[in-house]
Amino acid sequence: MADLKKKRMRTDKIFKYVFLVFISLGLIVLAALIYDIVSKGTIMLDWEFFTRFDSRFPEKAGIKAGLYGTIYVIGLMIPITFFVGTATAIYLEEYAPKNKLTDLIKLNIANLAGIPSIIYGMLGLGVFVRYLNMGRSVLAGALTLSLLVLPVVIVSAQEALKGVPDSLRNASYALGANHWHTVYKVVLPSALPSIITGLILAVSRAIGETAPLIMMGALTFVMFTPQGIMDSFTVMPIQIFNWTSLPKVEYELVAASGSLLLLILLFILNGLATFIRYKYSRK
Amino acid sequence: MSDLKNKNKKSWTSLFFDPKIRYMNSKKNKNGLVNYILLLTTLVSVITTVGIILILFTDSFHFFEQVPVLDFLTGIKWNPLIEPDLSYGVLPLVAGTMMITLGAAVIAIPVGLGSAIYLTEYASTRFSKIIKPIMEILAGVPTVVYGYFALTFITPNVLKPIFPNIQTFNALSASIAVGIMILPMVISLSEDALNAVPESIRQGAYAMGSTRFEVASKVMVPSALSGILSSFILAISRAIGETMIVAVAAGMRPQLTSSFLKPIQTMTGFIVQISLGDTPVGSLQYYTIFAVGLLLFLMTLSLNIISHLILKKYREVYQ
Amino acid sequence: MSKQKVLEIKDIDFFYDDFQALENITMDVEKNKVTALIGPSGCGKSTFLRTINRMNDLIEGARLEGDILFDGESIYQENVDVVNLRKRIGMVFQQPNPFPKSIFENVAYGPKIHGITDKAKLEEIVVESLKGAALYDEVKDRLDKSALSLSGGQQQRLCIARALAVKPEVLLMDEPASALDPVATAKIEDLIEELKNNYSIVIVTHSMQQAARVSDMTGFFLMGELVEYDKTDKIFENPSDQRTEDYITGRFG
Amino acid sequence: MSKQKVLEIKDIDFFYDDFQALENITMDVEKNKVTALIGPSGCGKSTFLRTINRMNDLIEGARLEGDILFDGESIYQENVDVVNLRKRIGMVFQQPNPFPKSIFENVAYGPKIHGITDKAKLEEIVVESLKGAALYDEVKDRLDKSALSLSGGQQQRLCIARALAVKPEVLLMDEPASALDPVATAKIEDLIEELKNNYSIVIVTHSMQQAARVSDMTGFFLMGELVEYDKTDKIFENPSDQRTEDYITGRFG
Amino acid sequence: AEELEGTVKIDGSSTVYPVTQAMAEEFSYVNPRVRVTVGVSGSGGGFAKFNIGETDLSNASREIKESEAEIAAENGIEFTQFIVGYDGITVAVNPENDWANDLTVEELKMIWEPNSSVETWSDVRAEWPDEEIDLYGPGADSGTFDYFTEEINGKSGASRSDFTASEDDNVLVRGISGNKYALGYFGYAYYAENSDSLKAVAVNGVLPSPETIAAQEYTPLARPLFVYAKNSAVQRPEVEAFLKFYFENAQEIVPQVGYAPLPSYDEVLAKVEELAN
Ligand SMILES: Nc1ncnc2c1ncn2[C@@H]1O[C@H](COP(=O)(O)OP(=O)(O)OP(=O)(O)O)[C@@H](O)[C@H]1O
Ligand SMILES: Nc1ncnc2c1ncn2[C@@H]1O[C@H](COP(=O)(O)OP(=O)(O)OP(=O)(O)O)[C@@H](O)[C@H]1O
Ligand SMILES: [Mg+2]
Ligand SMILES: [Mg+2]
Ligand SMILES: O=P([O-])([O-])[O-]
Repeated sequence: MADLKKKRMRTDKIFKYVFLVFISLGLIVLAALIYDIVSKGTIMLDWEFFTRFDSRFPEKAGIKAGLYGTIYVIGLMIPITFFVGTATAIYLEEYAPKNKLTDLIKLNIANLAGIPSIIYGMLGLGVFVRYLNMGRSVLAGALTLSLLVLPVVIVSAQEALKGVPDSLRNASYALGANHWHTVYKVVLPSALPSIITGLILAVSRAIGETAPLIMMGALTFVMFTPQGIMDSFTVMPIQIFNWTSLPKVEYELVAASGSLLLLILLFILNGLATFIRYKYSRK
Repeated sequence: MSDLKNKNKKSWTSLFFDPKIRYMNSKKNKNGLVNYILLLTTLVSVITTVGIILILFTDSFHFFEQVPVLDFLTGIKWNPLIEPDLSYGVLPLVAGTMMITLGAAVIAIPVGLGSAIYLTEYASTRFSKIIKPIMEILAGVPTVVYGYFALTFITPNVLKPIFPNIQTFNALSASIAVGIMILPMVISLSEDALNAVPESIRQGAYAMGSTRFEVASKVMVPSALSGILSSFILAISRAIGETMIVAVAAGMRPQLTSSFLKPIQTMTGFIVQISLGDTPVGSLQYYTIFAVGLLLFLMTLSLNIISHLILKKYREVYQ
Repeated sequence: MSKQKVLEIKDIDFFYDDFQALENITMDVEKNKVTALIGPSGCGKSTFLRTINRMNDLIEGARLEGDILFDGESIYQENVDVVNLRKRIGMVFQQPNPFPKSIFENVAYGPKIHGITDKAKLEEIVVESLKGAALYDEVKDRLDKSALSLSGGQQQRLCIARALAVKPEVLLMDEPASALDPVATAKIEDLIEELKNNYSIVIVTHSMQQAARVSDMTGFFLMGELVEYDKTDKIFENPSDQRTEDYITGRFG
Repeated sequence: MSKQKVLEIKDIDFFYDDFQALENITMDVEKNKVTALIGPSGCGKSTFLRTINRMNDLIEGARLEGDILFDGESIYQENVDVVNLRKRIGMVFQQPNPFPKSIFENVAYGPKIHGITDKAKLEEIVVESLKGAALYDEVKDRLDKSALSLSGGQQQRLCIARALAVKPEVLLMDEPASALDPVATAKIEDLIEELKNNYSIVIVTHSMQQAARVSDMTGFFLMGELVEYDKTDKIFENPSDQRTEDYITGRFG
Repeated sequence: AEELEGTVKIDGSSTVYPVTQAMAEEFSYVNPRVRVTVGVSGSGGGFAKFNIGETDLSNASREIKESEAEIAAENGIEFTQFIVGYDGITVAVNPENDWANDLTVEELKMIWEPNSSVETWSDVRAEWPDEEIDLYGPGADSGTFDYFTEEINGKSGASRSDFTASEDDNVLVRGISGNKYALGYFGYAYYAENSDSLKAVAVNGVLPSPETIAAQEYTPLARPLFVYAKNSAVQRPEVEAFLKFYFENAQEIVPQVGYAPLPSYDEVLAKVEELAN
């Protein structure tokens, strides 16, 4: 009996360390990744990196076009996904009846979340670029990325709406509010922080997406910033990808600077999401 | 007399709208328009699915007019581009995809679940609160960056010392990078699933005199199984679909091999290679990517649907 | 002086799908009185309360037979405007459930959705309602602070103020003090005492003591039935039904 | 006959971070008796109960001063084996919390982790514990069904059976019947009556009636203090503290 | 004077890309309001877009194929070919490779022909190591691939297929520099930039260099690089200006990138002038 106790305690200890090693592994990799990027990325990084366009001289290459392109595409994508994602989640959680059709729609959305991003690229190429004749424009890129992250945004918005206690809905109804009022004035504001957190995390994924935009044909050297949503564009990850394929080895450092910039952007976005989450999770 | 009695009267709107809503609306102000706007936005995701299916099927149709489906699915040589002996056996690409997915899963699943258990059962809440956003950063790192990390760091600095004859482009470093990429997803979603197990069940287990490991392994994990499994499945479908990491680090050589030290090509790797080149619209080569895309789509779709059916069985409903 | 009936409950049965939660309930609720409903957990008190403002409509598979008259008119007719009904019959819940908005916005919510947009008018209603709920003095300096920053007892009074702001005729309260400490409970009970001058109140409580303290009439529920309904004094001092007596004296519950 | 003390609580203070939830509690729990703890919500009853099997260890920032002796030995020493302590001091919670496993597996869980692997032996313990919790007859034909398919009352008795299966010496119950209907409550109360032959029981309850019915000793808590602790009859008929009297007679709570 | 405005869309060869990119960059300093985009999708990919009118100019490292020209004609697109300069496709091996210093065209053919039986270095020359030869080459969309297969294997596009194929020449560079037994080919610019980690192999005894390429000594792998222009686009002032700028500066910039310029661009410039009017 005492032996058994010892064994249980030992197992408990061993696994504690195994799990600790596991989680450290993730952190070590992150540290290595950041070290790798920072050590290479800071060599060529200066302020002008942000304000210059790409160049055939690595020391003169800048990310302005990609930065603006990313801002344009993401800036267009955010309102689209926020609106469509939130509205869909509201429909599914607050309006849809519990029937087979609703289940099917929910299953469909869950499935879309698992579809490879490159397939969305094919969809974007086929529908937006070719069929709707938008060309390789900011709009086509933003729409493609919107469709890509939409399932994730919908699912997280659904969770956020589910998290709103029924007591609030009941309180509103008991005051004589109708359904839409209750949703719009009570449920939605309560769920908004979580919805926005989910959106930010989805956006930070979209910022790094490369494959679907390559698929669409956004791989371009541009010396200008987009002036409208029908303009051609490039985005940061594509510029990074492009630099790594250039003959001069110094471009590897330029690419690292680009990665570093992306990483910083990611830090800011995640920090924002975390901030919102903790600020509003305190009840 | 009471219309509560007739509440379930059938009408076409009851197919799309919960009949309850009607009772929540005043005569004066129905906001009926809103209902339809919401319904319309929901159609976006339905249309997306339809669009994907349409595009993939119509364009692969042209491919399968020229290449028999069976040859495509069972052929063991993939050479759709370089003459003279073109061959369209997709198995090398499927095998490459499987290798990457397998390797990534072997890394991400145990490490991810272990980390999630550590965070919920062992670590202080403060530690967990710090770790979670950090993990989310890992999840957001652009995959191009992971790709170059695999190529310029993992292979030369980590793998080369262990396997001196590893090639520059190889399945191993790519699958490790993919594993790292999906790790945060496994951690984060498994942790959510573990946290969703009612605290009362956890306390019940401790009150029985369980050690932490017993609480975790015998009560928490089984109770959260459906959520944990779905995190695995989502992560696996992400691994199957990952493109840039394999395009950068795994090489571009479609071959049937069991060695992780050699270059391979995955289905996504092939698609992006062709789209980088932008093969002429209308050529057989162009349709090839849609055939591969269709297969990829069907693979992830069936993975999702099968897992959905399995998970339904495991799902526990707590009061 | 003859008593005025504000609610007439006429032989109602209530079902959750197949489960019958209420059976054969008939009772009249008098105007400007406090009516308490007591009984062991699960006997149907809350269910009954919710039939009065039709909150049960929200529950799928719920079904009612019989009728309830409010001010002499049936509330279960096809053409009854539920939204308006709920405006006239307010409700306060067991757990304080303020909206995660400012104190002001909480109280102004009801008037706003019912069409009052005038700022001054709104302000007037808010102040008046907060006073009515005996909360004004405690919060007057921080109307724009989040309602969640209030204590439990204050939150509950805020919920009462919120209900008052739409000027209901009847106030339904489902165990409004069960989540509160004794001091807060005492405040709510004092408030009920005051409110009954202007409102008809139906209150569900799990505490017999509370029922005895605040109510004029008491109904005792047991397993979906209304066992006894009478003056509160009568119920507590000389119940006519053995089961009531057993319950009052703590033989179960 | 001298009374045997199974637990001696010696002047404990308990803190959640800076908040002091218990102050100066001293009391002895007698063997094979039922000790009831009553008091208004938030007074610290649950907190106190959890100090006895050190469930509070799980709460971050929780801190205890003073000591508790179990069978004459301190349970707050460095070298105390908490896992073993919890085996000897079983606990049943307010909400039934069966594991999402089969009925059999729920009861067998404790014996299994404590090293019993023999199938026949396990089966014997499960049957015995289910009988002990007066549940066996109702579930004997479906031991392999999910525990979640049971009714609330059955689930709670299952949790009691689960606790009995590890053969504890003390059984702590935190409002074990508060989520149950009167019939199920009556069953649990009968069960407690039976169990006290073999176990020492400490029960928290919000129902004074229940305390009066089932317990031998009663402690009255108020805002973290143990106001009065005495024979149940004494507490309910002739309390020595005014606050106890006020609470019992329903002047608050 | 009125500032020039408009858009010039270019796509195509990765070999020509560095030149056109340099031109676009320099041009945009002079004409900031003209928006020049340069894509990379290989010569074949470039023509695909060019032939349906998606682009104004197309970079190419080989001449347009008849089949491609037909598509352009069907779409009513008339075009003009301009030579930008000369490249020498470079056959490269790992610097640690101390045996293969030069290869004959026949040997290259042996290695690269369809269904080649060469598996190891010793299959090429018996005295070379008996180690598996690891091959790298551009993808099938690439002009380099077309030109190389044409010159070496005798048929454009015909090649063995079991090699690592990438449109991204750096993939090839990385692959070769990472394996002692590797061999591959790509445009000279990529060799010039990576001469530390690569070793060029002489073909028929001649090593590629700007001089040997310009002097037409590096045969048969020296080849012209092209820009194709849509005639109707050249009528647009911004496209005309860009092309003029291109060839006025080619003399200077082409060698910077690592290719050999034409002796004189006067003729080319005259052709642009003629098209514009
Ligand atoms: N939404 C529902 N669906 C099905 N059954 C329900 C529902 N709500 C309540 N019931 C059942 O109806 C019966 C009466 O419930 P009700 O909530 O009215 O009791 P109560 O007297 O208010 O109890 P308590 O004092 O615990 O609040 C109970 O048996 C309960 O389980
Ligand atoms: N985990 C915790 N952290 C901080 N404070 C807590 C925690 N748990 C309880 N408290 C506080 O300690 C006090 C005592 O709580 P406890 O749960 O012991 O009361 P109780 O008498 O069991 O009440 P109830 O009858 O409502 O269950 C309360 O003020 C409560 O808010
Ligand atoms: Mg109730
Ligand atoms: Mg408690
Ligand atoms: O990109 P290419 O120059 O090889 O066509």
